[in-house]
Amino acid sequence: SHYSTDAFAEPTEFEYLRKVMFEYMMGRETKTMAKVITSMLKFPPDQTQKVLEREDSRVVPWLR
Amino acid sequence: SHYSTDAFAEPTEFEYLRKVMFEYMMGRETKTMAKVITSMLKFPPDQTQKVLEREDSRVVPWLR
Amino acid sequence: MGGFFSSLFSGLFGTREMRILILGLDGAGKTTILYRLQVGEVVTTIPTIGFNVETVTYKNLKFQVWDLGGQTSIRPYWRCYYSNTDAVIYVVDSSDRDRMGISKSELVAMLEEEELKKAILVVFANKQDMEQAMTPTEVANSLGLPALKDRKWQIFKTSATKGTGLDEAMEWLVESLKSRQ
Amino acid sequence: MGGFFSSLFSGLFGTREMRILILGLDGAGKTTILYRLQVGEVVTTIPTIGFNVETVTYKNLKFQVWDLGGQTSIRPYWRCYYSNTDAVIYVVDSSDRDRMGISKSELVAMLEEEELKKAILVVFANKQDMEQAMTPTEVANSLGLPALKDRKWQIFKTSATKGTGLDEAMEWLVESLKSRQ
Ligand SMILES: Nc1nc2c(ncn2[C@@H]2O[C@H](COP(=O)(O)OP(=O)(O)OP(=O)(O)O)[C@@H](O)[C@H]2O)c(=O)[nH]1
Ligand SMILES: Nc1nc2c(ncn2[C@@H]2O[C@H](COP(=O)(O)OP(=O)(O)OP(=O)(O)O)[C@@H](O)[C@H]2O)c(=O)[nH]1
Ligand SMILES: [Mg+2]
Ligand SMILES: [Mg+2]
Repeated sequence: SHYSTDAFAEPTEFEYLRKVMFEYMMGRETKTMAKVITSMLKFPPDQTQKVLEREDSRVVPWLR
Repeated sequence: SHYSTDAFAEPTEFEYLRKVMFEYMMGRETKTMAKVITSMLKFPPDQTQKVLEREDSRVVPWLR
Repeated sequence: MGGFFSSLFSGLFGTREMRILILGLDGAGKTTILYRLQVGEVVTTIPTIGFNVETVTYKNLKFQVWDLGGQTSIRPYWRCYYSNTDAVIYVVDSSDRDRMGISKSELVAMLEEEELKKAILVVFANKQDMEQAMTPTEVANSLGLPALKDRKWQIFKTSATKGTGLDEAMEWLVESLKSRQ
Repeated sequence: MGGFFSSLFSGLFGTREMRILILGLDGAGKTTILYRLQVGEVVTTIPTIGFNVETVTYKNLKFQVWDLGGQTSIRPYWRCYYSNTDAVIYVVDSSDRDRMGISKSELVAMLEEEELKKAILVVFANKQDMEQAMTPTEVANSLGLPALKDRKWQIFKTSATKGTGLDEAMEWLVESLKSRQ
């Protein structure tokens, strides 16, 4: 998990992340929001993949 | 949504957020993770409340 | 997704909601345009740190329209929204001659993305009400539009605040989307 | 949650999994302790930026044990994990005299939290194998433990790397948790 540790250069990015995060947590457009979040937080590729795969199967788990 | 715009002082916080975010997105211990996320990103109180209420009712929506 | 089954699906159950992105540099007028299209009024805007997304109905077609913030530091995240996009409305402040080059680079980078390969491009040469505004032809040339290959595009002169030009542009967009299906 | 119904529930269906937090300054030995308890071995650690959570079984009781990173900038988020916590293992590097005051302030702040009101406190005066280590009594006094009110607590001398003292401490914790139920 020691991938990149660059923090945000700008407060705009911080506010943007908060906005996107809120939408994600409220369950809105989660796939798109997940892309932004994993990109902003610089998730390593394997984690990004896991998260996006999970988004794709979002409807399924509740049927299991 | 113009609440606080302080970015992170330290790369440690950035990495910490990434870790917590990943767990949240993978659906693990989401209530606790939600508390950390709303706290780190300095969500305004009303948004924090909405998010945590949604966590409490996480099981319910799928039954509706 | 998409393809035969989704065409069949929309044929049987009504029209699929189209996905449109409004992109362009900060201050170009994107948010003003979104709400002009949705509620027909000029709203007071603040810089968009995040996005606005609204359902816009035009000529019986439903669009999900995304207006993304255009500030430098958040432009890199536009690409996260490209998937399944039917059209891009690219907004240019025609009076902002200094940044026409930056606007061009962002447009070029965007059009190179695989996910937008089939997206229709409508450029709004906005703020035509301003004295120092460049003409649509000048804007088109500055952005390198005439050189575009394999892209359905058109440019329109608009003033989001005066409300001029938007109807023509949307008319063209709707027809293009229909004929593409 | 908790209260009558959960007691009934655990009475009928086996024991509820207890929630334990391991807290303390960075480098105190929290992660080393967690894996000592779980797998009985000394693992190589790196500073925890985030947390580790493991299920530890001890004397037929199941614990969900959370080991939270202790670095200054992430300590403020400990409180997000307090809800429903049955016990806190507070780990102190007994050889780190310079930071005993900081360790005390963090402990005091933690114990003031409403959500931890009923949590049992076990202090591990860790790194007892080191020459300059303070005695458990010295550590207890530095942390102000004798002055604690309305708190079930105990201190143990431990060495996570040598594996000494952990059994006694866990023994006490298990008995305290049982008698509290
Ligand atoms: N004169 C003139 N001003 C306009 C026009 N369209 C928008 N504006 C003004 O330009 C300013 C910026 O408009 P916005 O719609 O907020 O710009 P934006 O593209 O959404 O900017 P970001 O959210 O920062 O990306 C506002 O003051 C608008 O009123 C126009 O056609 N003519
Ligand atoms: N000599 C000695 N070293 C110990 C003892 N316990 C842990 N250590 C060492 O102390 C260092 C830090 O241990 P960790 O378990 O990573 O510390 P931590 O409390 O998890 O630190 P953070 O994750 O940063 O909060 C490691 O090198 C451990 O091997 C002990 O009892 N004696
Ligand atoms: Mg805007
Ligand atoms: Mg650790």
